[in-house]
Amino acid sequence: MKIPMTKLTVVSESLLREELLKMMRQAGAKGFTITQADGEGSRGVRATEWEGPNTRIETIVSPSVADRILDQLANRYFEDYAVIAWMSDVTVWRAKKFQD
Amino acid sequence: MKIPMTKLTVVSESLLREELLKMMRQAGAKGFTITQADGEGSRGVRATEWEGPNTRIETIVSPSVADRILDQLANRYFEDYAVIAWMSDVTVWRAKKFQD
Amino acid sequence: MKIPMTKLTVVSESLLREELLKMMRQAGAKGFTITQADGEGSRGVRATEWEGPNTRIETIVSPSVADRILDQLANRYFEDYAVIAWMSDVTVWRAKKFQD
Amino acid sequence: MELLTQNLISPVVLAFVLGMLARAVRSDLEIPPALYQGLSIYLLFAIGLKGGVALAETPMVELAGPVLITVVLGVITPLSAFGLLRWFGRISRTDAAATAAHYGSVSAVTFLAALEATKIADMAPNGYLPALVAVLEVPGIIVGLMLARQSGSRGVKAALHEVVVGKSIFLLLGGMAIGALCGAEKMESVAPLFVHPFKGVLCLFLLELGMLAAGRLRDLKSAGWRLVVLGCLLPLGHGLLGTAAGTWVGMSSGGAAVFGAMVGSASYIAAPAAVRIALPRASPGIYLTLSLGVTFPFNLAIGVPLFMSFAQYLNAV
Amino acid sequence: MELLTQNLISPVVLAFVLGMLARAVRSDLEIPPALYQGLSIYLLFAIGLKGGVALAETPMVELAGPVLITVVLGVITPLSAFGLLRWFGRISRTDAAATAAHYGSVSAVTFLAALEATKIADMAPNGYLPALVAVLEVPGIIVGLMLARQSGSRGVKAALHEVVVGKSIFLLLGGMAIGALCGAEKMESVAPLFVHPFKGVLCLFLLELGMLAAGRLRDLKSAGWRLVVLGCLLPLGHGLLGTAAGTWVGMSSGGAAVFGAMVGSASYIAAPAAVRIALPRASPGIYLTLSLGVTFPFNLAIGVPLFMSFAQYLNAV
Amino acid sequence: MELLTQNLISPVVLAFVLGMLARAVRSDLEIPPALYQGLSIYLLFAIGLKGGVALAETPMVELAGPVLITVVLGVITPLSAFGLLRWFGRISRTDAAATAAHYGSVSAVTFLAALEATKIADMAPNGYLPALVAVLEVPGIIVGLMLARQSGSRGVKAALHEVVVGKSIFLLLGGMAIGALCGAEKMESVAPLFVHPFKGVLCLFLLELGMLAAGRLRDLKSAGWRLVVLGCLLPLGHGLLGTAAGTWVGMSSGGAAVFGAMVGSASYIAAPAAVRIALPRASPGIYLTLSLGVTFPFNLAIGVPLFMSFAQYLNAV
Ligand SMILES: Nc1ncnc2c1ncn2[C@@H]1O[C@H](COP(=O)(O)O)[C@@H](O)[C@H]1O
Ligand SMILES: Nc1ncnc2c1ncn2[C@@H]1O[C@H](COP(=O)(O)O)[C@@H](O)[C@H]1O
Ligand SMILES: Nc1ncnc2c1ncn2[C@@H]1O[C@H](COP(=O)(O)O)[C@@H](O)[C@H]1O
Ligand code: NA
Ligand code: NA
Ligand code: NA
Repeated sequence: MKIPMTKLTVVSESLLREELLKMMRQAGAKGFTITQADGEGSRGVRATEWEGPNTRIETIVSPSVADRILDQLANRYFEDYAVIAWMSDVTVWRAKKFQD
Repeated sequence: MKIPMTKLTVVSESLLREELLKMMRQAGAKGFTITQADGEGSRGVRATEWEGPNTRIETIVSPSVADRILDQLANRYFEDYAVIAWMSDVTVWRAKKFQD
Repeated sequence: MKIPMTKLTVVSESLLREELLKMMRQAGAKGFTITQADGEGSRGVRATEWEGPNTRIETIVSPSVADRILDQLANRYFEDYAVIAWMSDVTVWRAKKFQD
Repeated sequence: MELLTQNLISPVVLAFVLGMLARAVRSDLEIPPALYQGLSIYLLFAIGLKGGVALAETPMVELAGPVLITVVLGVITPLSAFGLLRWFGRISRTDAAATAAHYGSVSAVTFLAALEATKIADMAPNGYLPALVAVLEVPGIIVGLMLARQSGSRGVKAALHEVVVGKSIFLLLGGMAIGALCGAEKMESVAPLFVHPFKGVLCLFLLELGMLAAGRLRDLKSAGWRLVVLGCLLPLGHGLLGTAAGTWVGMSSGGAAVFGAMVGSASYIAAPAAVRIALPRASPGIYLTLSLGVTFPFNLAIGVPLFMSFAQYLNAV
Repeated sequence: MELLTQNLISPVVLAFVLGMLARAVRSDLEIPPALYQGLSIYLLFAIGLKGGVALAETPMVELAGPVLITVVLGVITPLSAFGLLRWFGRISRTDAAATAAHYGSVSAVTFLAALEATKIADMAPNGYLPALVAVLEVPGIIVGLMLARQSGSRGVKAALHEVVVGKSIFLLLGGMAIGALCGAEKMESVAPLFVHPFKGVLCLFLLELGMLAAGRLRDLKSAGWRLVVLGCLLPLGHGLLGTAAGTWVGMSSGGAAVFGAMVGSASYIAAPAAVRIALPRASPGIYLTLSLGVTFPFNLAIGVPLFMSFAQYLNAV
Repeated sequence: MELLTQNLISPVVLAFVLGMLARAVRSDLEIPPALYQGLSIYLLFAIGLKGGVALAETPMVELAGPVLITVVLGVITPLSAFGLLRWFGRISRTDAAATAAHYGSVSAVTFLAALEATKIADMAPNGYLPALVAVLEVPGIIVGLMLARQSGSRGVKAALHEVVVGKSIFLLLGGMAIGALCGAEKMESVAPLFVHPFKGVLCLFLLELGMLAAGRLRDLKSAGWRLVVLGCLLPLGHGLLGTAAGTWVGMSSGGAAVFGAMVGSASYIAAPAAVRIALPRASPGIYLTLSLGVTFPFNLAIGVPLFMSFAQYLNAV
């Protein structure tokens, strides 16, 4: 049962970790894989620079959930915080895990 | 020499790390990139929760090797363990590295 | 404003981290997400083995920048160092961030 | 009673409480995994070193009784745990066997906490006890896994390898070997790292353990009151039995109390890893919650002082 | 003058300089984040434990004055900082408010460095000071955020939660509670970890802080000379005020000097996290650069010895 | 002979053996990288601090001879290593040059182990030795790289920058500067962290080093017996030469033994990083295996006690 899904990757300053996870859960994401990451981007400075690195969140979702999450990111985070996101096509098994 | 290949990502409880790597090697994978990850999914609890986080394994393989690994995952791990896997298309150079 | 871009992932022995980042910046990359990774590949030994793990660099760039970086990698690093790279298609928002 | 208060108001116990509190108030306090692993490497290696020095000074013949009784208790306790978990706890065979493996094995941190408590109360425990921790770690897990009657291909053998060369036992035994070979005099040069700051490190470790235990408490409701009761009764029964057996084979009253705490404790490092490999269908929500969320705090707060009183009583009789 | 040299040529200050040098010569020296977090957990918890023991021995009535004056200064200093940053510093309301929150709050490391400096100079500081660090951490941030006049939905409340159960205050208060409950005697067993190596750990921490501060210095140019001047004047003014107020409410001269350093210091742990949540549009390039890149080294090198001399002078008058 | 046994049965050496054993039995023991980096930062900084204090007390004129002989040996040893590796070892010019750079440089941990061994045997080494470690680290690498005759664009210069501001030398020199500036009295306050637990930390570090060396041993077979023989002969020859030279310039017998161990040792931190940058085609499978897998254990077990006996003999003559 190979099923095409969408993988959304969000990289943000680590301060936002809990907040972003909560938002994504509400938007319908069922699971996350989270890694610590260093980063370099258009904003040099991090308020939490020494609290540790960026947070990189991957979540496999349906395209509609991905869109919902992106809307939220665009409305509430992109402008003020160091957050970026990208989306790619993946194939998964056990698709029931990822359904919303 | 750009060549299309398959990238398989497997995220599992870290207890399985060596076992999964061995299985993938036998299935024909020639290399791995491994990161530590936290995770959240349908199973809340990890037996190894405090032994450290999940393991996230990426391997670039030919589609047939990817299928072989996925078969093994589905037969031996998906039901009992906290394991998920996804597959995506990538383009690589130096393709001889990845051939089986 | 969803825009298709290219994600280039480079995994290398960590000794090369600063050098590779510099090269990519010169080639036009505007940002990076960097994680520590363990690895296994065709070369068993790392000179920096115990200095810590591999470095995994992700950068979202335009296809032309990706090609420029890959040319550099192929010319200067692939033969002598433990470096691999792969490329995949992604969709991003806020595309001005990634333009060269 | 005074023992109880004295035990509760100690840096080690209070650090555990503080860790639980951190989770309760949703503090962002976190011990980085690398640090946490470092603390546990330190504790196991240090206790091994110290035990090794003591062991080298213990005549072989004095060890026979304690080692034998440890193996016997390592076989009995998972059986009694299994019976009660099936009959009173009403859980499946697999879950009961998995949990029994935990109660048959031993929690190194409970051992350490008991050790400190007896020292504060001036009840010198026997020096060879760390060796018994290593001995007690294994049989309970074997018996537990056998109770599951699922000796599949990857079963007991893989799990045992996991335990025996697993880092806890390896560091404990390795430290003991080094301590025994070097002897007291040569170990003095490393005492400023491995002996003096020991209790402080234990504090930090319990801070983290408190946070983990608090996480487990969330699962208590789904575990049900029957299991919670067992999580208190099992360490009580096993612990008193262990204290009596320890006294019987000639341990000092401090030693018997610590031995009781060991027998009464449930593993939450070695056993969970082994059980997860061998019995993947057993629910960590049951065995981890009971061992880390119920039995560990029970022993820390009530078990240890109780076993100390009981050992003193037995000794006075 | 002699105090100044004596203060500058100390392991703690030189470690900070070495850290800055590491960045200047582009050394690949790096303190792993896990280690760094471990050091800061250690420092805050240790200072809490010690403060708690002292607190338990301080009569309540002796505390009233110092606590009250701390709250008052915690309200005054962000206001004066805000005024100067707007008028002389010429930055936007949001940036000024964000920065004011930092100057209203307190830097735990400056506190520790001052503590060590007074000890070396044999000016025993009052034991209850760590409690005042916890008290001082909060009001400045509240006032600062209110100055921004942006009490949006996620504003002040979320930020306050961030501060109050944030790990720094949590460990400080938690350590104090444990220290106070256990008392001096019981804490002796953990002294080899939490007391004796303390100053060495502070050294390592300052090594890292030096590297971070050097990173901030790069942004100095874009901050402009007006802000750099304020980064020195604000700690000077607030510090002298704090020293005077401390003397006035009856602190020892060592205590008043440390209190001055606290009041003069600018937070770079608790405040930045809170401000980032509540005022995302304020520029970290301003508030972090000033507090970590200018004010912290200023206090370390010049502020602390100055407040010590001033406290001695006031005491002699 | 007695020296040999006494040296082998020490916590430091046994910890190394335990580390090798961990890999041999496939234990899952692992020192987290962050911790490991922390240990090495600690060791280098601590040895620097201590050396700095001693250095400040050494008259300049007494240093001239030792420094000069260190530079001379730093040039000679890579040449002799290169010659033997080409002629007897039969490896390519690039590989021989890369490996020669390692034997010309110095292993800080071998230095530390030798230091401890002489202290146990009551052979007080000279206080200025840490300074010589820093001096010895550089010339061997330069000579080695020049032997490769590949001064390409990124060659020697980039590699040298790597070495000189690399964290090992930076921490060593930085620590020495702080120690020299502060002097013995002020350093007392940080002694509980940087002096007393030192040997215990060395133990933990060697535990990790044992695991890494065991990993290297796997490559021994492919290296061939000729290289293994050289991995023993080179430290032997260089070490005896170093001991003699040290005695000749007036070091105490303890100092000459430690100096011999330094000269005989092969770098496995600074040199590999530099060589990897400058000579990417040289095989780490050769130079790392020899320096970490053969020469380091050889020196630890046989070299150090031998140099001690030799130094005593020379001194008695
Ligand atoms: N082009 C990019 N490719 C990959 N990661 C990026 C890119 N731009 C930004 N990032 C990541 O997103 C974080 C925030 O970016 P910024 O808001 O531009 O500072 C950075 O720290 C990086 O981790
Ligand atoms: N939808 C998802 N997207 C990304 N990662 C996931 C997802 N679901 C599960 N995971 C990862 O897989 C691990 C095991 O999942 P589970 O078996 O559902 O507990 C989790 O800890 C996550 O790291
Ligand atoms: N097939 C592969 N899939 C994923 N990562 C790989 C693969 N091959 C190599 N790598 C990564 O690239 C690094 C260097 O590879 P190598 O030069 O082959 O030793 C390895 O340590 C891995 O992290
Ligand atoms: Na037990
Ligand atoms: Na302040
Ligand atoms: Na050498």
